[in-house]
Amino acid sequence: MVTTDKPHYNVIGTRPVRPDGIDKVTGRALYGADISLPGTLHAHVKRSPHAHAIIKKIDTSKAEALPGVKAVVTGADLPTAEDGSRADNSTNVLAGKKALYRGHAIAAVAATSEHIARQAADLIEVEYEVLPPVLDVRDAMRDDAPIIHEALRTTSPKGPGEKPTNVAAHIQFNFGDAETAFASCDAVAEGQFSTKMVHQGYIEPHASAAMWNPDGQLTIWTSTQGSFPVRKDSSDVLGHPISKVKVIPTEIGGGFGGKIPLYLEPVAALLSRKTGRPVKLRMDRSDVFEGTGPTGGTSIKAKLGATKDGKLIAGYADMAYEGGAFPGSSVMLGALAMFAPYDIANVKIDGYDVVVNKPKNQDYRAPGAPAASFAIEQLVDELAEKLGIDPLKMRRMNSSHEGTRGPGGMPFRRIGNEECVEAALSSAHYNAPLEGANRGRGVASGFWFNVGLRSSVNVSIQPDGTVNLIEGNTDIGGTRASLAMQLAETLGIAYEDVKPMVVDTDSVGYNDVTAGSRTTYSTGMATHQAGLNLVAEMKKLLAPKWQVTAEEIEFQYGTFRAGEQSGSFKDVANQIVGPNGAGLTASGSVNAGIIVGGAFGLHIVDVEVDPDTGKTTILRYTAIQDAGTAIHPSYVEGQMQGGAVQGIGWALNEEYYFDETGRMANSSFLDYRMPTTLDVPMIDTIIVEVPNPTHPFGVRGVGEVPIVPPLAAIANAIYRATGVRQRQLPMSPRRILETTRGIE
Amino acid sequence: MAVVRIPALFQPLAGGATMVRASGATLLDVIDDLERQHPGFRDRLIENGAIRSEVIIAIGSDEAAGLAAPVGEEDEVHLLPAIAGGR
Amino acid sequence: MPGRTHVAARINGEQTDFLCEPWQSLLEVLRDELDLTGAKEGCNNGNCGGCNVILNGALVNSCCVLGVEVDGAEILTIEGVAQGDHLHPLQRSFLENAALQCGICTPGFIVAAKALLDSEPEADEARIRHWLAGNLCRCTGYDKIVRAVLDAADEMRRAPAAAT
Amino acid sequence: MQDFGYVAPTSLDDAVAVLAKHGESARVLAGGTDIIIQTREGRRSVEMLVDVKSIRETTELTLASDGSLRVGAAVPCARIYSDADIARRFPALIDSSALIGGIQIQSRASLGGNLCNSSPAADTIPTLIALGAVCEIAGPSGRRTIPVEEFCTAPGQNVLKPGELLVALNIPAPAPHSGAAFERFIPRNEMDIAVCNAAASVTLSDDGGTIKLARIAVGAVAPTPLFVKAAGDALAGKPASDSSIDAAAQAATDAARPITDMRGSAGQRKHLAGVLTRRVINTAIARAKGA
Repeated sequence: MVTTDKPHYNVIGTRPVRPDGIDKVTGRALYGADISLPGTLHAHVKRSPHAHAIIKKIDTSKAEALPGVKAVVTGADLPTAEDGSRADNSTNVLAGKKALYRGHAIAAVAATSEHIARQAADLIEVEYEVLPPVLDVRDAMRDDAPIIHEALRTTSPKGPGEKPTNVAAHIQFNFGDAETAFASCDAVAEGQFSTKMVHQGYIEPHASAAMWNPDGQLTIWTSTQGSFPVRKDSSDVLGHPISKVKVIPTEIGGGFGGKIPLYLEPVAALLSRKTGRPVKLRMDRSDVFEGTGPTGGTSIKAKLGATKDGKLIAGYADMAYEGGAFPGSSVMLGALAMFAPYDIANVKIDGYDVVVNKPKNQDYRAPGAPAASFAIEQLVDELAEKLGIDPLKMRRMNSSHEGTRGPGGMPFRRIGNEECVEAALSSAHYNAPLEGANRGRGVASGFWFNVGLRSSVNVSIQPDGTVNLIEGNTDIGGTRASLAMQLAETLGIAYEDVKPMVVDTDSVGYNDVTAGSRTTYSTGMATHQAGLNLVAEMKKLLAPKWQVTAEEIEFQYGTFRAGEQSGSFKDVANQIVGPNGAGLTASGSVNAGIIVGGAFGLHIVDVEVDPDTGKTTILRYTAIQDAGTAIHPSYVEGQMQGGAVQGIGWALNEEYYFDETGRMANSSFLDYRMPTTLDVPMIDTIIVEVPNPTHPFGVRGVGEVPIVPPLAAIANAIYRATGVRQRQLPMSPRRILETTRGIE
Repeated sequence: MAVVRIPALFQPLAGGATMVRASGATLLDVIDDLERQHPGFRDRLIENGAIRSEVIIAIGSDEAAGLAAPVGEEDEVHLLPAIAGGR
Repeated sequence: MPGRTHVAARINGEQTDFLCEPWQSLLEVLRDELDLTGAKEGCNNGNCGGCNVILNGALVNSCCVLGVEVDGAEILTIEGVAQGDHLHPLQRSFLENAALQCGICTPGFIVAAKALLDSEPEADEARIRHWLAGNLCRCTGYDKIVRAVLDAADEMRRAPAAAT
Repeated sequence: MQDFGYVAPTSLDDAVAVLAKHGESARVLAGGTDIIIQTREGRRSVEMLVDVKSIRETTELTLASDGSLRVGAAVPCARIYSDADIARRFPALIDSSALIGGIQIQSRASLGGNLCNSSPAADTIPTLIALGAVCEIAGPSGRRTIPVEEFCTAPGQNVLKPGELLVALNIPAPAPHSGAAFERFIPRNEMDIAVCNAAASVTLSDDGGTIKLARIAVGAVAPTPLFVKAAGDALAGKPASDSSIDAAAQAATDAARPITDMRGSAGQRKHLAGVLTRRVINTAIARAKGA
């Protein structure tokens, strides 16, 4: 660990066992599909076999006639606006007039068993008028492309466009004068890059249950990254008052952004309303691939220029990102993140949000940034090579730092980008020689925002002086532990004396999603605030007992003190809420804003490429990252290692492989090739700690940065091994044989 | 007088300018001054008495918590389109 | 079509009788009929290992076994790995090494690793990686999982009794 | 999952009777790692699954005193590669059976099942062809045998008639100074279907200088696994040199008539047929010399 200016902590920085650990190693923890309610009906969704088709007629009569079938719903069961339209997330949950991608939900059946529900779904007859699909982002931008949404017009700085189009938005960023700056560059690198649609690949398929009571109270059990957004979105889609919707989050088996939106919840709710019974809905793996939100493919033309001494002075990018079947690609984020690791005075970006006949784009870990990084980090490498500069020294020379204009023009506060580059330069890995034929070493930097948003927690003292922490962010990777540790630190008590609990939407104040690298950061702030509020309340109750004023009582490292009198947190807790005392609860709520600084990482990778087969083997991998303050270093390392390996999968083998009709040919874990234990080495980590000035403990979000650098780091390493630059993902053996030997 | 940096999205409103000087002690005052110079800004930035959800406004390095946020004479005010993830 | 079949098996050391349809997988039987939801469905076609159980001493994907096939069999699921309140060394090691994030793959990994260490207590990193290649984890990048299995193997070699 | 019945006969005669009764709608269940999944996903239409794991002849694994090996059609891969004697005598069989799926699959999946599933990319079939294995089939009209290379007829299809089942595979004893090897190419290092695979067996002259006989097979490059006789002929009677091996590899490449799909391109597969053939011949020769 590389650390700067870190205060002394007792709990923060230790590695305790997570509170929910026992349930998860014994099989007792209940995930989405494990929820079972008395009298439950089981449902199944019928999905479109066509990527683009008008739905002319849906005949559910045969399905309804099957014994055991209790209800069938279609998009017609969802409320519409006055003009008959529905919002995108409603139309995505159950199709309207058109099926917009293969796998688009068309109808759903509830029956006494899933077996019957599946048979009934097969009996639903749908009459389609099949339309030509548009599957490639640049094809979709052409004037003669099939139009997916007749009403769609391009929003742009010039105002809305006039013609129907698949380009939902044209965004622009412009700092300095890129055109003039390029003219004065001594070296320019440019290229056209593309990435394919990829899936988050969480191992738990989506699963939800719903119970709609006759009084209108709707309860939803679901595996989600955000129970409060599910409540809001379900309320919107169903046209049902938000106060009548309660969401109970189950344990969640991975999300990476993919479990933010609604898919099954309102469908289960409609079926429950029709039948008066609880209804459970779950996806199988092919449903997950075809019917949820992966992240869209991209096409990026990029250009980067430097002076002869290596100073980057001009950048340009034309970025087209797929939104899938609806507007909403990650192009804005990609554009904001692309140049963030560098201090470049002149940058121009054109970005396009483009609809295609593929599943609706969803966030996937640092959404938008990996594709942008794949382009820019290769160009940095090319310039370094052209100018004869070590690629890390090139980065050190150009690193963004405090005061550099960051994404969107705001100057960065204190960041740890330069420290990451320094840590890489002095790492054992970078200083070890790489020998042997067909081998190469690559590096790449990466940036991601810290998203703040809203969080709210309650804390209450128990009679034995322990503290319960009530929170609303589902724990996807150890946040019960990271929040409990921050509360223990705030209160000066042992980690074991804090009991964190994730509760439903009726039982705690509003919390935004567990996403955007925000939970340990933002909910951590709310937890810290709740701890301070609790101490203040304790002082008030203690003051009369000590015959002092509350202001005279000091609290530090778990001890209350006023003059000669002192007491530990537990002693005071016992006096206040002990046998004759009252209960005591405090809360903390924050709105930490949307963009709150950011975090950087740098990865180093050694590869070997088999020249006969084109297969790349990862020999050694080191991930370096500024975590601000690492609350629980093991889980920080875990995020870095997991992100790196997801990135390795994206770089080498993962892709949605579509046929010309828009059918995903590889919708299984057999052919959607995520890395296995045998595909990766141990992932070494170096945690850099440059405390975040906006957080009481200096926390930066750590979850997303580590998926940004791997794509370009591996591309740069493959270049060093083969002499051929890689412009397209995945860099599969097939692709490597094509680019290195012309075998197609 | 604070400097308001105008992103491409809003440049048409400001006659193509990339920055505009505007005065005011609070963010609301600054936006009002911006509106006087370039009508249309207020509606694009404010809704129901609060910063619109689709924009982020930062003063210096920090996101403004609300319209009452103080703005110093030397401050830079940044108008940013809010992060549009795929929701 | 034929009706439900009576099947008798020893599951986690207990004689267990159940009725199942011929088309129900062992995974469905465990989860839906016997309330043993520790085995998880990640893919339902033998490619993720989330549903791993030990069937007559052999590691299998319970999604690729029919319920009717296990008559007379001995089955160990994740629910049978701990002895009462005494965790198996693998379970402790997963906790101490932070070898889980979301935890959905954890039961499958622990069952698979137990099957390995029961027969090959000397397994090294290469052998562990080979053995666990049928178990997918998307959160950890496998580093801490492999370390957890190595640590548990070490502990079990030093104190074999702890593993029973 | 579609509705189907299940029966577990305890004799070959009973199995043949029930298979004959149900005709095309019956399928044999051995390890189930293909048929259960295909039935669940609607890729095979099945009304009756006939579990053959209670039948003696399909579950026996016998290394005869003459060195030949009889593998019951339902014997799981793990049982084959766990047998030290078999591993020593038939290393190519271990190459194949130790890389089908993960450990969890190998506990159940069988050579017989892999053959009857008749995938062009099956990982045990090229090895069985190279080793000269023969299928033992039982049916309503008695027993018959057929060389493995004649078993598959199209993707997912084979010579079994309604009522017939594969009982066992008989692999002849390896000749003196012989060796065999199998290799496949997959994008990951485990858990994938072969983009291309190849197997070779070679028998050397007593002094090891000349290749007396060779059998080469390649997979995933045609509708069925291919026995490439021309590749073996290119080696027979030649010294084990780069030029003879190149000629054999070229013969394998020439025989390949692959398609492009999500698992690989036609050009990639044709190229790999040559690469892998060269590699397995080299390994087979090394094993022959070591034996």
